[in-house]
This record gives sequence, structure tokens and C-alpha cells, in this order.
Amino acid sequence: MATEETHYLNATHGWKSWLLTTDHKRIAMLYLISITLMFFVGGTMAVLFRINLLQPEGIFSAETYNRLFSMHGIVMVFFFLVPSIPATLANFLIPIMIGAKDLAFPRINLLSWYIYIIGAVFAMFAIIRGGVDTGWTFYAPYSSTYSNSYVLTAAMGVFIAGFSSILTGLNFIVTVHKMRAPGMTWSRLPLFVWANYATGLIQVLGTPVLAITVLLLAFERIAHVGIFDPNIGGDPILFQHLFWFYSHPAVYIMILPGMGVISEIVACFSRKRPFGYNFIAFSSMGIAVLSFVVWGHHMFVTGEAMYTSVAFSFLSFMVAVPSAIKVFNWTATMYKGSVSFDTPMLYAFGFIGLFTIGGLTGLFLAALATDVATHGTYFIVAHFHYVMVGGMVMAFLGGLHFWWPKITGRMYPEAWSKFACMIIFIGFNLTFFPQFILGYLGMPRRYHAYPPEFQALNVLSTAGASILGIGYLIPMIYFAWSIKFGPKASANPWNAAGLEWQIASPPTTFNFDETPTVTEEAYDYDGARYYEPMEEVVG
Amino acid sequence: MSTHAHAPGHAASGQHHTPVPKVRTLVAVWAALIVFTFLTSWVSEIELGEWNIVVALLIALTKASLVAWIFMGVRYSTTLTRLFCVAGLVWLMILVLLTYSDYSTRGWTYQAAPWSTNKSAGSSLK
Amino acid sequence: MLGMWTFLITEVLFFGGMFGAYAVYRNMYPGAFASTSRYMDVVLGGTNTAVLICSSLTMVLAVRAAQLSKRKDLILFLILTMIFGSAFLGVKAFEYHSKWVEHLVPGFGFQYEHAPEYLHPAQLLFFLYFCMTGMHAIHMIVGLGLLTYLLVQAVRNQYNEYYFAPVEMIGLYWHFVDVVWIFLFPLLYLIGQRH
Amino acid sequence: MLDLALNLPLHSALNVPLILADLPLFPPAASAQAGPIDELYWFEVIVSAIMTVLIFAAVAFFAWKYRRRPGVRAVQIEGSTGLELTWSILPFLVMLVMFWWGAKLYYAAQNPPLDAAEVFVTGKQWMWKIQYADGTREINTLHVALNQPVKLTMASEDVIHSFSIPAFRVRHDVVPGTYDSLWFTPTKVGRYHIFCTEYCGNQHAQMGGWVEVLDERAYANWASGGGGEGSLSEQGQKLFAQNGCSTCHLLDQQGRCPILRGLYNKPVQLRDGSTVMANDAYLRESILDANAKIVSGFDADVMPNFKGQLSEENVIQLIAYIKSLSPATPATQQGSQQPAVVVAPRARAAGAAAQPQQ
Repeated sequence: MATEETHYLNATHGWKSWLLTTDHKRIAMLYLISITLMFFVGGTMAVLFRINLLQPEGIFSAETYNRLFSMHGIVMVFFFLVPSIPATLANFLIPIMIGAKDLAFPRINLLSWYIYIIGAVFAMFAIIRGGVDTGWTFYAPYSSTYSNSYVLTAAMGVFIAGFSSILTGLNFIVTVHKMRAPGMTWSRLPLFVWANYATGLIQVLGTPVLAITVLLLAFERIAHVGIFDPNIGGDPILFQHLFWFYSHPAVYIMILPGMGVISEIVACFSRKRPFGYNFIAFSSMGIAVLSFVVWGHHMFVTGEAMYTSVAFSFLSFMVAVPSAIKVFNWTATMYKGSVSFDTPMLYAFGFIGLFTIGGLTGLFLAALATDVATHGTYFIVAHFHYVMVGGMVMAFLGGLHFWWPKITGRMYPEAWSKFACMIIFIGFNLTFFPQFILGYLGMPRRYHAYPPEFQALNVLSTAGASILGIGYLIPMIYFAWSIKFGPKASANPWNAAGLEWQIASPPTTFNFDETPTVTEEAYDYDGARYYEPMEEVVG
Repeated sequence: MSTHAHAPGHAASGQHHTPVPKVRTLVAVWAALIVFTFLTSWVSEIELGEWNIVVALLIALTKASLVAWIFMGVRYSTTLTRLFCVAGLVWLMILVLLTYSDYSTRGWTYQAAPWSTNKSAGSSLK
Repeated sequence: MLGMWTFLITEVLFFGGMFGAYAVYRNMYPGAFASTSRYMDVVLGGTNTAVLICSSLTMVLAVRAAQLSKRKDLILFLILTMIFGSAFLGVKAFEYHSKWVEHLVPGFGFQYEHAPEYLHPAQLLFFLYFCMTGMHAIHMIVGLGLLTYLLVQAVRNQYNEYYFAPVEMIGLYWHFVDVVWIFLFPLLYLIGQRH
Repeated sequence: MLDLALNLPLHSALNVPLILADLPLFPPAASAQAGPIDELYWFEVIVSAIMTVLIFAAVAFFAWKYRRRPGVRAVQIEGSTGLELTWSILPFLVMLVMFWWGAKLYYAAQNPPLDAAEVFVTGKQWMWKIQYADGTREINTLHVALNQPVKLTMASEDVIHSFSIPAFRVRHDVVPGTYDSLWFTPTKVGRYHIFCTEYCGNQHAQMGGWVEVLDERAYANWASGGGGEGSLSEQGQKLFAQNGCSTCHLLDQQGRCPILRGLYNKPVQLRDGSTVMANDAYLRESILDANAKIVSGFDADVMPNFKGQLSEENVIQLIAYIKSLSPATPATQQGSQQPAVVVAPRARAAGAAAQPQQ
């Protein structure tokens, strides 16, 4: 190993070369480290409050429990899920996939990471000071008037982190428009890029509304004047409207990039062009648009006007269509393919299964009558964890396993990774499937204690959570191990198509020695070279 | 925006080829905007009931369009920029109108079937 | 350029949250909102609108000067724009001051004696008034900072017909701030009749 | 805490067999609307199950059938517009059924039958206070009669709560500053959970209780036990006198304030020209913040503000009294559809010292 090749990781040295970098790949790594930390902060809280629910009367105090679940939600949603794939994998891959040297605004990209860190520091500060107990939804007037916890600090964190998300989205949009290599037409764009482009649109259009909402809430809390307080003629429901105008589309900020990852993985490990490329691409755009007109389904039992609720219910069913299209297309992509069972593909299987369940249970919540019966119960909790964790986290891990050789130039131990995938799948289902049953039984969410007849299902769920927790630790360990000890990866360990596999692993600082000219579509799997035996990995 | 130099789509956006607007046009637009400002102040004094706000918003929209079209150079810009402009407006409308629809139709249900403990009237909807 | 447009869309939605709240409460309390008009100085508001429109004109003339490599014109128009912008802020500060004197600042001894029945909804409106015009003023201040930067660069002869993108971009931003005010003026100052 | 979780031997988390012995999987269906909602629920479950099985089966089958084998290459397929349309439109049609079905049940849930017994619920951190028309009050327990429709009118004293009875499949948020309502018809004698399902602070999990569905005889028996303080409207009448309301709101002649007799559920002309319905929410607002809506012909600042003086429960009593001043006759029900405008001469003696003191 005397003559190691120069790549983005070893091109320059020293902490300054990382903290002042404008290289999208290094910024992606900075993000990866930060969000992994946040994931484990949020995850630890989840494990703790699941332990609390082992006994009907709870183990911790109500105060502790309320803070745990609130901070779990805030950390996971705003500091893990929203930036997860866009800020890491997409940040790393979008320029490479479209044949560019970097994003359109490299310095803004770095700025967005710093803004994220400032937001995260606020959130961490709130946790250390004693936490916040409003739930991640910050509903007024509880958050603005009644809560005695560190609402302002946490809200500030969310407000600031929002700008990091806006800047990431803005950067992606401009990059995809302006930085494509010659010949990289829209119909040749990888589906991952399409998905992140759609995500960028949601980030840019939705996040500012969250920002102003949180700001108004902060004014109300600081100065005791505001517009949500019913004591002075305000309407607390308005907070929910503005909050969900962002936060429902935000669900798609979280899941769309995951769908992009799955499209790439399924195509690669089936050795096939994705079935219905156009439909997958346009369904991403369709989701981005429709996601903005369904937020009222979070408010069917709040006293929202009946006809508005009916309209929102209808629109919510509409948004299910493009999601269904994607699932069908991934399945159809395997038809007459050449399917291999590498770890990323296992995660893709997991994603398709869990997302299907998550999506279908969403129909229960779009339908007005069954929403009333399940609103605010564990049914909701199970539903969105199937989408967010079963969907997004599976896709994130799948993508990480897929591109890890490209990112680090190292392979991870395959047996361990398959084992971890199985553990996560089993642990996940054991954790969250019982919650569907609990939900229809009526167990409300955010309860630190519950009637004893719900105990059995809660114990099952907690058992699952501990399995899931271990499942998430295993990849963490072998990924860390592989950076130092993993066998070296070739430029294209999966024999995959796509620009990112045609450059070295890890890529050089400027990705391409010269700007590539694209002459074929992203998924040209029609060739013998995709079936050559995998190159022997060199230790 | 020096990074744009690599961009293939760059020539299309063509900031360097943006036609130079005529001073006469710009001053005319300015004059129109000033006139509209007086107009909107004047109209607001006239009792039009519900229509006051409609007229005010229409005038504001006209003024905003003039600023966007001429001053912001949308008339010379690409379809994409125009699409972005329209998208901003449409999304604003989604936010305002869908929220508004809740508040403006809240009364509808209850007036149709007034709450009452009264047993003799109305049909029970089961 | 596309980046600036995208950013402006974000800004539209940022103000959009407040416009949404405004629409809801105006629908809820039409009488109270109309009653606030006696405290809104239409002459000052209208003057400010005109001032801002003038600044938009000088801004677009500045962009034009940059396009034509006319350095002196560019500097002149940038200075004029900044003067108009500062005048706007000055008038705004004066208005804020009179609101303060009249106890119309929510949270600081808000009083509404001429129509006590509207105390709360009027307070809501003034809260929105301060949020919306305050956010707008903050954008103006940021804009003045950006114009200062342009001025320095223009003095250093950085802009010419081949490179004037920053002038154009900051121009877009400035016009956008103008457009926001164009909507704020009728919504806040021209709500009801003043007789 | 007491009602919900304890009173029972402490289950150890490890005592699995004992726990599994009473593992519930489906809630009791104890109201008239539970059945129809369950039908929709099962329809959704079946559709979801079919779709899940289909997709799992297809994934498993394709993955196995087309697994990578030496010498076999994938067949590149562009896609199929026909197929795409099929699997977009067919599921959408099924979803339309769900939409229509759900909306229909929701509509019914919004419109309580007119013969429903009205019970008032006040939520506060962290309890539910129940008031019945006969004046009985309870905390965290709601007694209802079998097969008698019940309409709950709900108010919150502080934050948003949500009143939920899973066995009845009903739930509605209780938002401060207004009244919310829900209704149900209990169909099974028994004792069922009440939960708060909107997070409301520290003891959110304790904000629950029981609804007791009693058969006719048991209900009559229970009802005869209560009401020591007189009916709800009688309590309201007392408050009406105590707080000096009766000084200005004269019953049969125009005082300084509007006449309340016959007011309930009538349109009221306001000073600013608009018209509102004199429903519960309007009355509540007018009691607590009289200046919020001034009746045409009257001045502001005549009636004192009762916010902070009267609890939500007091307000409910007063409203019950005002309602009792508008006895239901066939004529008034017809009349409630007509715009009967309350007009009164401008109040005299505006400066008189007759303002009631609290």
C-alpha cells in the first residue's frame, strides 16, 4: 500500500480541510456523522420510553416520559429524517450522477451544514437543560402558554435547522437544472436524482411556512401576545393548519429520497432498466405537488369544517396513487430480471414490504370515519413508523450499503450485513405491528401509563424495540470497522450502471477528470459486462 | 454564479444576452405603479362592501405583475423562471385558500341541523 | 439567477404563513379589522408605497447601467435606491413610534379605547401588522446591506456588460421586497373606510 | 392514575403467560356507530391484506423465479402504459369506495339526532368534568342510558384535549375557546374507557375515566340519586341572579341589555351589520367576553367581562338556563329557520351605576 491513490478523503489533511471544505462529498460525510449521532440520541430515547411502557403504570415519571417521546420526535424528524438521505447520499451522489464536479453552490452547501449544527446544538441544549414536553408537533396553546419546559430553545433549533433544509433543497434544484453534463437529458436522469429534485421542491416550498409558524409561536410564548391564543380571540387550530402545511409534505421530504434509493437498488440488482421509468419519475413529481393539498387529514377531529375535511380526505386518497405506482413498478422491475440477493437488495425487499404496509394503513387514516376511530392512537404511531422507519430508514441503510464502497472505498462484511438486515426487519415488525392492534383497541399515543389489558402488546413492542436497537448497532459497528479494516472495493463492485460507478472508489475531489458526455440512459443494463463475476476483492 | 460557467443549460438562461430595457418603458411602468397606488387608495374610500378587498387585491396583483414582468425581467426570462413564478403564486394560493376554506365553511354543518335538546323536531340522521 | 428565483419562492411562502393568518382572522373579525383603519396613516403608507416604487425604478435603472457598463450611472442609481430605501425605513420608524405612543403595540400595554369591543381582534391585527411590516423591514435592512456591497463593488469597477449578475440578483431581491409591500399596503392600510 | 392503571395486581413484565391469557385483539363495539365503522375498518383490512399478500407474493415469486443464474440475462422491458394505467385506476376506484364510505359515516357523526340527551363535558388538565341536564355532576365518569342517543357538548378550560371512547369509536378534540361536540348511541351495557387522545401535558395519561352504560332501570335508579342542587338550568338561574345578570337582562321588557327569552338558536343582528346564530358557542363568547359581538342597538362596555369569573361549568349552567327560556314548540322550530332579527332601542342611561359587581 505504498502508493495509495489520491481521492477526496486523503487529498488534504487536517481538521480545517474538513471544516472549511466545499467538496460536496466531504460535506456529505460531515452530515453523515452528525445525523448518525442524532439518530442514536433519538434512538436511545426511544429505547428508554419503550422500557417505561413495559409496565402499565410506567416506570419513569410522567414528566420524564413526556420529555423522552417529545425529544425523540423532534430529534428524529427534524435532525435525522429530514436531512438523512438528501444531505448525505444525495449530497454525495447528485453531482456525480449528473456528471458535475460539485453542487451549484458549494459554499451554501457548507453553510447549510453549519446551520444544521447550530440548530442541533439548540436542540441538544434543550435536552441537556431538561428537555421539552410538547411532542414534536408543538401544538398551541399547550406549547405557547402551558408547558414549563424548554420550548423556545427546541423551537429555535427547529427553526434554524429548517433553513439548512431549505438551502439543501435550493442547491439541488439549481444543480439539477444547471449542472447536468452534456447529454444528460431529463429522461436520462437517474430516478434517485428525480426523487431528490422533487424533495428539493418540497423543502423550498414547505419549510418557510414552518419557519414563520414556529416564529409566531415563539412570539406568543415570549411576549404573551400572539395569534393562536384563544383567550384573545386567536384560534389554536390555525397553528395546526400552518404546521401541517409543512409537516405533511415533510413526510414526503423524508420518504421520497428513500424511494429514489430503492429505484436504484432494484434496477441494479435485477440488472434491469426500471419498469416504467417515466411513471416512477413523474410519480415523484406528482407526490411533491399532491403532498401540499392533503394536510387537513391531520385535523379531522379538531373541529375542522366538515366539507373541508371531506375535500382533504379525497385529496389524501389521490396522493396514494403515485405511491402505489412506485411499488408496482419496483415489483414489475424484477419480472424477467436477473435478481441477486446482495445486502442492498435485501433492504430493498424490506422497504417494499414495510412501505406497502405503511402506505396501505394510511388509507385507514385518509378515510374519514376510520380516522376518527384511530386518530391519536397507536395506530397512527404504527402507521408513520412503518413509513418513516420501515420505509425511510430501511432505504437509508440500503443506500448506505449500496454506495458504501463508493463513499469509503471499502467493503463491509457481507454475512454480518445480511444478518443485521434480518434482525432489523424482524425487530421492526415486532415493535410496530402490535401497535396497530393497540391502536384500534384505543390505546392513545403519548401515554406514559395505560390500562393493564394493553400490557401484553406493549411488552411485545418493547421486546421488538430492543431487537431493533441491536439491529441498528450492528451496521454501525461493521461500517466503522470497514473504514479501517474492510477489504478494498473496486470502482464498480456491483457491476452497476450509472455514472457514479464509472469513477474511482472513492472518487477524486473533482469526481471526473473531464466532464463526461452522456450518450445513454442511466439504466443501460443490456450488456455482458453486467454479468461478469464480481471482481475479487483485494485485502 | 461563476459556477454556472460549466452549465450546459447556461446559454439558455442567457443573463449576458438579456436585452437592455428602454428607459421609456421603465419610466412608464413606474408611472403606472404610482397611478395604481393612488387608484387603490381612492377606491378604498368607496363603499363597495365585499368588493373592496377584491378590487384592492386585483390592483395589487396588477402592480405586482408589472414589477415582475418588466422590472424583474420575467418578460425576457426562460419558461422555467416563469414556471417558478407561477408556482410561488399557486402554492401561496394553496396555503391561503385551503386554510381559509376551513374557516369559511365551519358554520355550514351546524346551521343545517341546529343543536337542540328538543325532541319533537327534525329527523334524526342515523 | 435560478437560485435567486428559488429563494424568492421560499420567501413568498414565508410571508404566506402570515398572509394565511391574516385571511383567516379578517374573515373572522371583519368589523374589528375595519375599525383599525383610523390608526393606519394612509398618507404615510401611500407615500411609503410610492417611495418603494421609486426605489424599484432606480434599482432597475442601476441594473440597466451595469448592463451598459455605465459605472457612474450605476453608482448614482445605487445611491438613489439606498436613499429611497432609507427613507422608507425612516417613515416606517416614525409610524412605529406613533403606534407606540398610541399604545397599539401588542404586549406593551395594548389599549383600544375607541372600540373596546374590538380589543382582542384589533390586538390580533396589530400583532400581524407588526409581524408582517417588521419582517418586511428586516428584509429592507438586509437589502440595504446588499446594496452597500454592490456600491462598494461598483466603485471598485467590478461590474460591466460582461459581469453584472450580482446587480441583477440583488435587484430581483429588491423588487420582491417591493412586491410584498404592494400587497401589505392595501391589506393593512386600506381595510375600512375612514369617515 | 387510580382508575386507569392500578386497582389491579401489578403485572410483572416478565409474567408473560398471565399477560397473554387476556390478550385483547379487538375492542368491544358498544355503540350504534361502532358497527358501521368496524365494517369499513374490516373492508380496509381486507383490501390491505389482499394488496400486501399480492405484493409480497409477487416480490418473492419474481425474486425466486428470476434469480441470477449463469448464462441467463435479464430481459430489458421499457414498461407498459396500459399496465400503469390499470394499476393506477383500479386501486383508485377501490379507494373511492373507501372515501365515499368514510365520508358518509363521518357526515352522520357530525349531525346528532335532535332527540339526543345533552351532556356537558369540561376538560381541564387533567380531568373530565361531566354535567347532566338534571344538575348532577361527576368527574371522569359518564353515565348514559342504553339505546338513548347522547350528545356531548364539550369545552376546555386550558389546552386542547380530545375526548375519546374507543368502544364507541367516537372521538373529538376539545379546543379551548369554543364548543366541540360528538354524539353516540350506546348499545351494550358495560363499562368502557374514556381517554384523552390529544397530548395535554404532564398527566395526560391520567386524563381518562369510564363511561357506564346502564340499562333503563339501572339508569333511572342512578338518575334518581343525583341532582341535589337542582337541574342544570335551575343552577344557571341561580347564577344568573347571583352575578347580577338579571338586573339588565330583564325577562319580559327591554332592559339595558338584550332580552334573552326566546333567543336561543335564533339569528341575532349585530351592530356591525353581520348576523350570527345564537347557539352555544355564541352565548358562551358573549358571557365571557361581552364586547366580542355587540347586538345591534346596544353599546359596548355595558356588560362586564366574565372571563376568569365564571368557570366553563358555570357558563354551561347559564347557557342551560338561557335555553330553558326558549321552550321548544313546533312554532319556534319553524321559526328558527327564519331570520328573526332581535332589535332593541338604544339602551338608555348608559352611564348609570347599575353595573353589577362581582
